[in-house]
Amino acid sequence: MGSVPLAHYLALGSALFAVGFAALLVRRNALVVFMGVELMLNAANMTFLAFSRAHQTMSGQAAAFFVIAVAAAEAAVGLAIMIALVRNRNTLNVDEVDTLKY
Amino acid sequence: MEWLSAMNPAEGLQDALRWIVLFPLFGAAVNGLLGKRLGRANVHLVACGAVFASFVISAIALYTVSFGDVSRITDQWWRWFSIGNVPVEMSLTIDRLSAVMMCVVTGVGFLIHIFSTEYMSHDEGYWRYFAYLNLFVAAMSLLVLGSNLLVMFVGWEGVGLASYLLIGFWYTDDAKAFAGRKAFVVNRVGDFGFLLGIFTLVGLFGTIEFEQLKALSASITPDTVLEAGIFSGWTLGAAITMACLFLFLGATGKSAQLPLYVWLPDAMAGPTPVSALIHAATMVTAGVYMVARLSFLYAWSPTAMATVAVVGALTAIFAALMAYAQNDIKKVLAYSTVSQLGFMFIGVGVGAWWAAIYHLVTHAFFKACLFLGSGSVMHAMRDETDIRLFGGLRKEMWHTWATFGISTIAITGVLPLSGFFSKDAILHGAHANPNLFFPWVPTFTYAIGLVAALSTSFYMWRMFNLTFHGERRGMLEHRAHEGGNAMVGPLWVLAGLAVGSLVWGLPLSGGARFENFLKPVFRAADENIARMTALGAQKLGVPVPPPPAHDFAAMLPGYLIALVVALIGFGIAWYLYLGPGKDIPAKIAQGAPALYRAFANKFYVDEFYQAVIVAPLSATARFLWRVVDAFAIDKLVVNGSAVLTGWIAQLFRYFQDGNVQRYAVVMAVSAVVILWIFLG
Amino acid sequence: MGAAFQNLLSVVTFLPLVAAFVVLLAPEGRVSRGIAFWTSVAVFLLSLGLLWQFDPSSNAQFQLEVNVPWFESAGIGYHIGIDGVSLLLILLTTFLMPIVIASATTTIEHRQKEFAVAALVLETAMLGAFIALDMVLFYVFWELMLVPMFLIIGVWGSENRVYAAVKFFLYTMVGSLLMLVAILYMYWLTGEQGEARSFDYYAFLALEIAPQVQAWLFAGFALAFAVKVPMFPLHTWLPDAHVQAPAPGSVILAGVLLKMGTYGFYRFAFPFFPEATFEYRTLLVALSVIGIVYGSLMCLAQRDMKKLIAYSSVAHLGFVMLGLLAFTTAGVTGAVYQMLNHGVATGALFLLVGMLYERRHSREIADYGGLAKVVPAFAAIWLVVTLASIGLPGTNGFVGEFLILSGSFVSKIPGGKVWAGAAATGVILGAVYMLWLYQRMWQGKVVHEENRSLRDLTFREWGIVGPLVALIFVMGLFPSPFLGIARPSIERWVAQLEKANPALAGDPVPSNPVGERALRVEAVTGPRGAVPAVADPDSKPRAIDPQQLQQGKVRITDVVRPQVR
Amino acid sequence: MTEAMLFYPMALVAIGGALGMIASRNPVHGAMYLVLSFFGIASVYVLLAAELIAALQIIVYAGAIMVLFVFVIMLLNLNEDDLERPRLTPGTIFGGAAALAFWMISFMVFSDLPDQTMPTELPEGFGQVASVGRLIFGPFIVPFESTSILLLVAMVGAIVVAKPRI
Repeated sequence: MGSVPLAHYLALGSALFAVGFAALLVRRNALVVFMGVELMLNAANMTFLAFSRAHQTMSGQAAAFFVIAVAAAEAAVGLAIMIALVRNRNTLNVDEVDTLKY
Repeated sequence: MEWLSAMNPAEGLQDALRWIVLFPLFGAAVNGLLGKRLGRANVHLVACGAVFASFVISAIALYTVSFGDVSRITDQWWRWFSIGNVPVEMSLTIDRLSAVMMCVVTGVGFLIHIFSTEYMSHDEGYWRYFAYLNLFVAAMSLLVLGSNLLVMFVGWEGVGLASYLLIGFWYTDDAKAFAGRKAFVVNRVGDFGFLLGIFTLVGLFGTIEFEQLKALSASITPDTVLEAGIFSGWTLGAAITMACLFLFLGATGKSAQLPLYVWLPDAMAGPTPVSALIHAATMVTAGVYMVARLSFLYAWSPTAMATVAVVGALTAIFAALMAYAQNDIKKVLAYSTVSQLGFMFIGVGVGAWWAAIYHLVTHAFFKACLFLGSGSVMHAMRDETDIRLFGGLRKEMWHTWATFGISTIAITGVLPLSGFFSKDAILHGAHANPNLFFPWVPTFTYAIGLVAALSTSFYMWRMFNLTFHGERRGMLEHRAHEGGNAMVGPLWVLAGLAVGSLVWGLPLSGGARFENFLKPVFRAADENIARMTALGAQKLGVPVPPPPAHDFAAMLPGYLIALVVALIGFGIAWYLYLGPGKDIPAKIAQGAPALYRAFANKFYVDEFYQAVIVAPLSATARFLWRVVDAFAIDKLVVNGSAVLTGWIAQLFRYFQDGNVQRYAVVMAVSAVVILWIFLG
Repeated sequence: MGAAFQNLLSVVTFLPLVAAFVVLLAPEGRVSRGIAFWTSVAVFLLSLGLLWQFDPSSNAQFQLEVNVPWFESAGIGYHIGIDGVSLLLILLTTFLMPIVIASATTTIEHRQKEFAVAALVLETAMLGAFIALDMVLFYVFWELMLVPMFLIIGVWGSENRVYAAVKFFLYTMVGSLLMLVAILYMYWLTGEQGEARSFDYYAFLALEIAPQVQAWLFAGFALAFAVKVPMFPLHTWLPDAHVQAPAPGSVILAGVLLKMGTYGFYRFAFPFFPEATFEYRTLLVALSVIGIVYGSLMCLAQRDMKKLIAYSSVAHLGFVMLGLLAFTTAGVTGAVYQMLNHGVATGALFLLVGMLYERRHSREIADYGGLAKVVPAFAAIWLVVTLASIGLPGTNGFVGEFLILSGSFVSKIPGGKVWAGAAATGVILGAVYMLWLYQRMWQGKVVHEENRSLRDLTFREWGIVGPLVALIFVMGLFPSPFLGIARPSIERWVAQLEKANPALAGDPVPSNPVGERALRVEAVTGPRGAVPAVADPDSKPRAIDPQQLQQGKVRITDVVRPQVR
Repeated sequence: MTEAMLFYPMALVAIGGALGMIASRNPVHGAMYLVLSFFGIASVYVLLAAELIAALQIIVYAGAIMVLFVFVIMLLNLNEDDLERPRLTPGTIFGGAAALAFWMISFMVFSDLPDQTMPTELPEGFGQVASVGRLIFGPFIVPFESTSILLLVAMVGAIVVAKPRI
């Protein structure tokens, strides 16, 4: 039994997703929240790739490729927002940023 | 009179009756809208002319129904509306009863208009005054002429309005404005009863036309248990009693009987000619007129009859007692009016219909004369009304003294003038008409009536003596002067009528003239009474009492008693206020101050009403507003539900207050729950 | 009937809406005011055309009906039509609107154009609610009324306007939403019981609903309407709304909007749910009578004249509800008439209050006093309107009140005599508070110096209140033309309810067993319908016209009226 | 044998790094833990025969994105006061519980799956640069070009948002 069953890959993905999710929900530092989001994206990628391998088709890898690209874009914009936030509000605490529009 | 009968007035009058109402109404409209620009003479002309025109038509009508071949003329005007399928016609009817009333209303009204032209000559609101006065005549005509209860009610409320306007004529004085309002509101209490009476009759008979009711009343059987309509389960008699009592409540309001008399003394705030016309001669007798109009119904309800008689008797004595200690000349006359109206109600209450109407007519003459006389005195004495300041005015105001004296004789009955006969006709009716159901009523009303007659004689002569005889006690520097012809003329006419009208009441062998004159009108009532008496006798197992005799022989003992009583009153008044006992009244006042105060303060009835009805009502209103409306309903329930919603919203707001992370938590929890449901 | 006339109803209803758009584009000031005013006048004249088209003697339940599919798949149609009652209310609305718009010229001080737009939209909404015979259509108009009224109170009101506007809006909304639920349920029922789901009035009318279900549905409808009436204890939005609304807004509110509630009861709640209606009638009667007495008592405690008049509206509308609930021709006729009367008299009162407010900027009664000396014509008009409001005979108020009270007294309401008697105390209390108000404002001495220089009614103001005052007398003395329009509809309405429960609805028969035969005279028509004649024993009989006898117009010799003319 | 031997340790590294990220107060430490986690994840990608993605994971994520993070953290120059203190609020409790519950549910679901093993045979060049490239520039050309536009927009947007004044 040298191979690992598909379910274990998926379990790893869900575990990473859960941890990222927890970071998103529990942490108050916007940067850490953001890292949680990145982690969740990776968890999704993990699932894509696992199924890609299981079904012997490459489409999952293409999807993962796009996810990484989008994550990069998102990180850029998100971090820019964070800079703007600190500049305007002088805080990174998400509790204090509750004016959804100005 | 040949031309008159050639014209066939009965036909002409069908369209002319409305003009009795319309002339004064137009007069009121013209004076009210344009009066300010018309100038004094024109206003007088319009006002007096309108009433005189009405008087002429009324007189023709009276002539027609007295001597023509019709006893009733109806002017169909227009259909007003319908109560369901009960039509309400705006139609006017004149018969002997209403013709007499109309002649009194327009005749006395005309005289008072004449009087007013001089009396109100210094008032800048004269045009308003005459407009109101014309309005009153129009409304009163409607009241009298109405062929059904609703038209009568229109007039009924209309005279109330005119009365309100005229009592509050000098409205800048808050007390006078209040008096007007009080009159209207107290009358409204009566009108409430009147309305319910109308409704009862509608539910019972499905008609409000007097003639139809009269026709129906002939076949009434009081013990029938009703099966249909809203009175199913009642006996017919009980329903009729209810109608009669409600209507009588209306009469107590308009005619100032217990317990609603309180407005009338205050109504003296109006100009004195108004008091003469409205609050003595005509409007206040509307209740009597109404009961007489519906006599055929009252005849079927011994309870209602007894109530009317007893209330009348109690009012007569009660008001007379209150008049003892009044020092305001108009207040004395006001209480006297209340008391005399009580006599009239005794009359209609015991079935002496004609006597009540006769007293109504004579009272209209002499009381109008008295009021105008008092107005003449006030006019001469710078509007002073306190009789303690008067005295010896006979020398300065001979005409007023003479006419006032004649009228006082008439009302007190020390000499057999009209009042003597009319009042005695009532008293005779009271003790001679048997009452099977309430056997104590004849004795009671007769006894009370005698005491009231004694009191009347006393307070009237007290006032007369204090005003016109003895020496002047106040305003010594002021010289009184008699008014002009416009004031003296009506006084003499009225005094003359007060004397002359005695001929209708003479106890001739075939009954008094007035009695015979009105017999057709009251025939139905008399027949119904006879039927009711027969039924009652059958039920109680007693023989049917014979109809009372009222020829001269039967009346003589009553006359003698009445004369003695009147003379006693006269004597006491002379003794106490002119004769040797001059200091006794003061002694009484000092010796029994509580008693004197009770008399002087009218037995605290106003205060009682204030404490028992008015104050609690306004306290309730304030309580309901502050506690129930503003607090319990609005604050607690209405705004409370808003506040509660707010609280709940606050709770939910926690999840959506802009904290994005919390949104995410909510989303996560929801997603987990959904996953759990679908996957778990 | 030509198509043009068929559409007259729609034209009358939607013309104000069109005008509202035009006004919106027009420049502020004279032009927009003029367009608004003349449009409303034109609408009034066109609605008189309705009067001409309407045939009171027709047997149809509704006339001038138009029924075209709208959202066919959902069973929604553009179904409109009027009966006599809605015609009268339409006339009232179109009559009041020009007056309101004219009075707004001086009373409304800013954003006059927008006010005119709101008023015109409101007019369309009100007229639409009176003509709608499709429940969705009705509901749309019903809710559409809220928006302009909300704006009128909230934008042009006085100091506490936003609170009042929101209160008005929410209060009414809560009730209407429950009604919407009931409508949707009934919509579903139409599918169950018929071949297709429909929002049509007739479809709803034809439903057979189990009594328990009826109770709930009735409650939904009744709540919506009772808030609008407003019935005790759902009335507390009214004083606030009236006090805060500008005078023209108050006139519309009192004049027409309150009638929506009673009209709703008349048109929808009672006919749809007869069994529930009878079940809850005693409760509703009790609330109406309480409303009369309670509203009157409230008036005795007020210091603000607008609030006083608002509470008097509660009492007056209590009368209307009592009359409707009597389910007798007299009572319902009176109720309908009282709706018109209240619109005229209370509308006039609010206009007068607005004119006073313009001069003195106060609603406190204590700030006035003795004004009759200063402005006699104003005082006289006020007195006339006061008298109409307390129902003095000769004014319109009396006819309505009398019919309501007599109609409910003789009705088959359990204990109807007592309820009517209790309601009749409102007649006394009405005189108490209205005359008290009159005395405090107009009689006595002038106590405030600034009141000495008030100016009397201007020519414009005469033009505004004049028609109302004239109408007070015309309607008081000649009610028959007005009542004649509505009467056949009302009789049908009462007959329907009587069919549902003869023991509790319908005209009574006189109790007296001897009376009926002798006196029932078939409806005598003609300009001078003769009094049913009864032989008079005191007069000689006269010849009668045989022709009349044949026609059954006279039964027994009419000695009163000889036939020689 | 080798797959299992590599998978479980690397999975542990990935999860441990993630947990370290969530547990560290200082965001810089968090970022470092995340990089660690990404390396673990990249290793697992290799096991999944996705060499290109694994490489991209290291280059883009662990390299570019995380460096960007660290840059931003440095740029913002946070001091001790800005570090958050762990607090128990309804939000954290429910959030944590939700995450935990999510993991448990998914775990339950996966443990119910049939014990499917990965196929040992893979097509030629599976996960290689060439085959992924053919895929992306073939059927996925439109999304690819869209992504390029997205990146452009994101770049411009980031500049606009982050710049104090344009």
